[in-house]
Amino acid sequence: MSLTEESHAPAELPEAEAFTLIDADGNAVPVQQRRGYELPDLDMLKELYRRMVIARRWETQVTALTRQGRLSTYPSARGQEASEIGTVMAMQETDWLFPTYRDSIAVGTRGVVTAELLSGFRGNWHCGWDPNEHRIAPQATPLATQILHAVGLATAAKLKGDPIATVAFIGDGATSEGDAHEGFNFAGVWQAPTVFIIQNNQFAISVPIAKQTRARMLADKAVGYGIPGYHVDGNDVAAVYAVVSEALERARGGGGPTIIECLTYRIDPHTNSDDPSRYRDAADVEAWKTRDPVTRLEHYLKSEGALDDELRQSIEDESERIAAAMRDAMNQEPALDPMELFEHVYNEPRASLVEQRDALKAELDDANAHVHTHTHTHVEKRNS
Amino acid sequence: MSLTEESHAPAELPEAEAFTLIDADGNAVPVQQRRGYELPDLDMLKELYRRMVIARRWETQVTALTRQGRLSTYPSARGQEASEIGTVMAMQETDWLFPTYRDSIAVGTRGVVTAELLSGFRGNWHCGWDPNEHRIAPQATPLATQILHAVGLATAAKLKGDPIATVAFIGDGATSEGDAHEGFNFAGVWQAPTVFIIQNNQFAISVPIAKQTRARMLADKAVGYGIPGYHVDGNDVAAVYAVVSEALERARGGGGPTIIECLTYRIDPHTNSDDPSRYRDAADVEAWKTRDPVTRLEHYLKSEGALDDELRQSIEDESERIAAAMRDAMNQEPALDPMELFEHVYNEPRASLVEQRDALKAELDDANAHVHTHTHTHVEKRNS
Amino acid sequence: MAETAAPSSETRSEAPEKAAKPLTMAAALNSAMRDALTEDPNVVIFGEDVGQLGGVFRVTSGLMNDFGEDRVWDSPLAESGIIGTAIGMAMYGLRPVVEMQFDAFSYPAFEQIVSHVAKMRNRTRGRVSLPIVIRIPTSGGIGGVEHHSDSSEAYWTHTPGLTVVTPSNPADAYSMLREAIASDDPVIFLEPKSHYWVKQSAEPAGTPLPMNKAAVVREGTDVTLISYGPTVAVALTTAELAADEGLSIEVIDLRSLSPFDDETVGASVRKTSRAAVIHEAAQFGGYGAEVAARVTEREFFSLAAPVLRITGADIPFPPPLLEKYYLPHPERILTALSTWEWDA
Amino acid sequence: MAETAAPSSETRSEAPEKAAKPLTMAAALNSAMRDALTEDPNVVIFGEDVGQLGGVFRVTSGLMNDFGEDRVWDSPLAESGIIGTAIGMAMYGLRPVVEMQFDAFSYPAFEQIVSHVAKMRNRTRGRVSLPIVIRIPTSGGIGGVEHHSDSSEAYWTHTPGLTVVTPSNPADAYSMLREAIASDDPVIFLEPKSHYWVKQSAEPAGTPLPMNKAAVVREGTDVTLISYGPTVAVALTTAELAADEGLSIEVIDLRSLSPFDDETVGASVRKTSRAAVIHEAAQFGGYGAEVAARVTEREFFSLAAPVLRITGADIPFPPPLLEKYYLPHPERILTALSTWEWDA
Ligand SMILES: Cc1ncc(C[n+]2csc(CCOP(=O)(O)OP(=O)(O)O)c2C)c(N)n1
Ligand SMILES: Cc1ncc(C[n+]2csc(CCOP(=O)(O)OP(=O)(O)O)c2C)c(N)n1
Ligand SMILES: [Mg+2]
Ligand SMILES: [Mg+2]
Repeated sequence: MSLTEESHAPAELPEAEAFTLIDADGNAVPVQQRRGYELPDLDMLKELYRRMVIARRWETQVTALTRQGRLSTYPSARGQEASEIGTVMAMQETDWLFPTYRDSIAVGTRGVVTAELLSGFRGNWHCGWDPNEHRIAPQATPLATQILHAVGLATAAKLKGDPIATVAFIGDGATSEGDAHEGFNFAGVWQAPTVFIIQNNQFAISVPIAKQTRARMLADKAVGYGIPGYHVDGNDVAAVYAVVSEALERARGGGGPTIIECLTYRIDPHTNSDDPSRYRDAADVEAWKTRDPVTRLEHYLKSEGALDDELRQSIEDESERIAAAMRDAMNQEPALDPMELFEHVYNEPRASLVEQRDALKAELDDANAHVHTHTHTHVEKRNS
Repeated sequence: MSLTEESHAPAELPEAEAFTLIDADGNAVPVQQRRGYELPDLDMLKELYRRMVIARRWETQVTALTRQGRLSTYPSARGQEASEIGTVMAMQETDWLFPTYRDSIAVGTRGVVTAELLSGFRGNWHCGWDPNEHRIAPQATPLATQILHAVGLATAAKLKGDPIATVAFIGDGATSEGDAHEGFNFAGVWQAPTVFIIQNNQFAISVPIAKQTRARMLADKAVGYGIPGYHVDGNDVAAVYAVVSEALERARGGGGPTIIECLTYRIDPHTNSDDPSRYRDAADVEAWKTRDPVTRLEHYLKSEGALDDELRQSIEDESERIAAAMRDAMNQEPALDPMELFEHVYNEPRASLVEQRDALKAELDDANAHVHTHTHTHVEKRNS
Repeated sequence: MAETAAPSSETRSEAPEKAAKPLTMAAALNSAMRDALTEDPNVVIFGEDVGQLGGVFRVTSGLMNDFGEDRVWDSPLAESGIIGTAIGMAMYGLRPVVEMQFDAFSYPAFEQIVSHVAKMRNRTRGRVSLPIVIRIPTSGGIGGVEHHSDSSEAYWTHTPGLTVVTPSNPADAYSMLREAIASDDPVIFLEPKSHYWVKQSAEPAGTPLPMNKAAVVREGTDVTLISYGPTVAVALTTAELAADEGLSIEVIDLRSLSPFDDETVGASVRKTSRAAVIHEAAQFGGYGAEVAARVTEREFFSLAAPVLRITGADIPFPPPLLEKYYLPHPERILTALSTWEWDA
Repeated sequence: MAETAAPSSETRSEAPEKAAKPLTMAAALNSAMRDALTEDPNVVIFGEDVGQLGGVFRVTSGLMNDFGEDRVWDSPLAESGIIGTAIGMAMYGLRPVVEMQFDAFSYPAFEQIVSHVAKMRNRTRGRVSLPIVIRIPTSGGIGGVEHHSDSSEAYWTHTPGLTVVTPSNPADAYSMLREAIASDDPVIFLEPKSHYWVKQSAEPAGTPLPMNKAAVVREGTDVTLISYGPTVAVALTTAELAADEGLSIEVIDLRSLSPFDDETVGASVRKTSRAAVIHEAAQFGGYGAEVAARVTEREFFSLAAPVLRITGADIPFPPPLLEKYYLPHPERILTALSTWEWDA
């Protein structure tokens, strides 16, 4: 087998209009506007709703705890729940996820528990979960770098004949990085089973999308890689779920990568320490709130008679329980062992690291022994 | 003034068929196939012909000298003369050129004399000419890096209100680099007056274009940047000249950047030390020779009665004279002063570099003084 | 992710009028850019979030508003692109001052910096200079999450063609940034991010020391402590503690990492006959190795003991909750000094 | 641009069958990869021109043909992409061996190498190892044009999480590359390009020395010359010349740059009481600084003189016609040794 084929893809422009199945008012769009996609069935929609409600409640709690100083920092995905949850719910267990710092709720939805999930943002070890257990890479901070990892892992699976796909999240701002290009391009050339989810939340910290690209939309980038590109209403979880599901199936079936731009909006500040009043109008935020992913699905489910008060209450109760458990988890001080700093740098033990570890150990032992005295009293200038 | 506008460009796919004005047989294509472009007038076509003949003769000579070991290495553009010369002849004196190692004949056509032009390939100082005098940046080796420089200079000119444009050459392989993406993207966002000439000579050393991109063609990349993209027959100097001229005018007039893919073929090895028999069929090379840029223009000019034997002979004589002068220039040993190695690293003098320079000076003086004796005789182990 | 230790909002919007009395290092840097923009129309500032927001540390706060978007603007999010276009601008006579948001986010620009910024003047035989200032908020100490606390100085100082400087206080921040912007050589300007909001009322006394000179910031007779950027404060505290014990420490603030001020350091070491260097970066191949090697080369016979290095361990910068175990601190330095055989 | 010193065509196509008797370093490296590909189905090789062409130095010659395009293949031309995808592959159990065509062309991958390759194991608390080998034809000496002769070791060795090794002869090239591929840690494998075509008939004697140990390649009593990669040959010639003068030089081939073999080097320095380190890279902040600093730290009271550094100057690597003035050579080394006060 060779990874590359002589044939090139035909060029096609993505549809300009963001694809929607359930509109901002919670109405399903007419069948002829569905571009051949089916609405997810009601059970799935209920599940998507449940997950989004839980995610939002959980994240609201995290943000509150961050304000109280219990986390070092936290980048919230509020407003982006449809893109986050719609994507990961379309994945199979054997697929791999490559998230960014923004995508904690996607990681949580895939089953990583709070204590492990928030390890890094609490200021503890960067990646708190076992990537192999969950098939979730550590959340990437160096922008766009993770999409290459996703392409590499997908290619390895392809070479081994495993029918899995990888999903890489990437922000609108990060698409300007060289690695975004290299990731899309390698995926195209190697026909890697990778689905790229560009979450266009319209800001890179303070910088609006108009300063990131002159293109009509980010999905247009797909053309330059011979990859199918889609522009999706990223606040419509039904549309996200449908398009991502299709792309993942295509990928697992040997049909190569897909670029999906989810048009959405970051409702919260970039992180807790950001001050969006410096760069955007509160009115814009309000306008986007009318397109809220959770509310719109709630409307739809209600109009379909699929969400009665009882179910709604039970989901809310569940969310509260999860938020409370989450608060408890964060109230437990993480176990910290400074000696562990030296443990994971290499597989092969290194004498010099052992020396440095022992020096720290001695320092700490010494400090313990001399609590309340200055450890430096033994510095004596005997000569000179 | 702000560099970026809120409005985004409309998306349009470049025409698939490479644009040609004078076909491989030397016939002008019918007017209705000219997409609104005019054939360059006969005087210009004769000048383009003259420059291509000279360039090819000159480069043939360089290659011969390289084989004799008079140059460290030389990457020839044989077969690509139409792209190289058509591009630079469309430039104005005040425009800036950002060439790669491949583009020596473009640099020479802009007026840099052989001794300066070949300085680096001879193994002497990397850039032999004064970039400010010729408005030509040093030939770039780190692939794709130069297009960012071109965008930066163009943006500076735009900020200062100077109506100039910059031209950046880039190879097909180099379009895979992150910097290619960043260059195209910054140019789009800042509407920089830069014309990107992608010389798709179908190989990056040994790697064919099919392994660089899955896209239909490289010009398709333009879509992702909201930049006009063109696919041009890079062996037709008339088409190259026409399309580049238009793009440069647009750029100088504030209309922003353009990506032009010139479809051509590298007839010679990658450099003198490459062995193309390891990766491509000689038959392919022969097939591409039938699309030769010089021969086709010669046919056309003859058919138009614009190139008689006398003119042809005079151009050939001129080429021979230039080749001979070139040979002479290469026969002169370059003046080398090792002390100069320390002169240009910084504007501000550095004590440590002066120390190092003086140490080299002492070493060389010492070596001169002790010619035929070993300089190390003064190492005496007096103790220990 | 980028703003772990952003200042309080009052401090943020403060864009002081004059340089004479800078209160914080952020304010001093802001003044320096403001004055440079005012005096030289060729100075431009661009990078990620440096315009509208004023940078994630608010160091460029107010500049876009006051000088307009053709002097100060937000670029696309791509570091190689920022440096690459700055090169082209510098070739056309501009003097770009660009920001890399954190050390680790300068790495995508490594090729442009090492292969072009550092080498352009040399490869063109002095014909093309690149007066570019690359500002980088450097080092740890603010509890930054992963990738936000690197100290990258060893990468830059090993690269011929670059000038690398780092201020440790507001007065130096102002004068050194002015000098860096005025320099025709490209300058890597490392700003210790843990110091942005430390107020310092000290006014610059008289003519500021040139950017390429080290400063003796505390005189002493027994030991020379060589520090720079964020470790100057640590060295000064150490000296204070040591004084109580009768150990007289001379503290040097290198200010310029490349070039290295052999004269000032050498004079001190010849006086004290003992030296130690302190930095946050990993020890192996760190900047301290150069300091130790060159001080030893030049002053071997004055040295009563080997030059010590008190630095970060040879591990990636730790998570916030563990950084205190990593960062050099006065007790650790004093303990290290005590390992010398003082009566040898 | 890439092939200034390509071998003659006979040598090129040579893809030797077994490792026992490598003739050139290129052949030994080729054998090592061939044997690794044969023994472990998870080993894959990709990069620029490494497939069909066999690499610009022909080091991977024949491997794609013999193992197929799903084991050995040509990637798109993008170094960050090569390293980034190798990371993903390694996470899925493959053992990628990738090539950066020259040191300077690894710089676009700097972020992927420093922020991910080096840190992945640490940030995941040991759960994700990256068994990646990054092969880089390093250093000068072949008259390469601009950007083709850098020595990048100081950048990598300062980066915790990386293992950095460099062979100086065919036997080591074989055994060290095998060990690097077998290692679960990421390894930067620096191949001195000036040595690719130097034939060496010496067969590896007995069990090869582990990759992380230095070798005493010539014994001596008066001076320890510390060398690696391309400078081992220079050190040996120097020792030869010095012997004629009655100066007995012990030559160490470090082999492993990170970790550093303190034991072997320390033992030698304690014996000779004098040391010098030789490398091609610029001196300031070069690898030699670490060698000098740590040898001095550990063996200060054994040292009769400061550790000397005989290295490239603090300038960009010179053009081919001038490189002889830059590269360390035996006369220069002997002159440097003569600056020591031998009777001090
Ligand atoms: C290579 C790199 N450069 C800069 C940063 C600093 N930074 C962190 S988040 C961010 C903005 C990213 O915007 P976007 O990609 O749109 O994602 P979002 O935060 O909106 O989810 C920046 C500049 C970084 N993390 N990595
Ligand atoms: C960043 C970088 N990586 C690798 C190389 C080595 N290299 C020199 S030329 C070349 C092939 C370039 O192909 P292409 O861009 O198509 O240009 P062409 O040589 O065909 O004109 C390679 C890989 C380089 N010069 N720079
Ligand atoms: Mg965003
Ligand atoms: Mg090419």
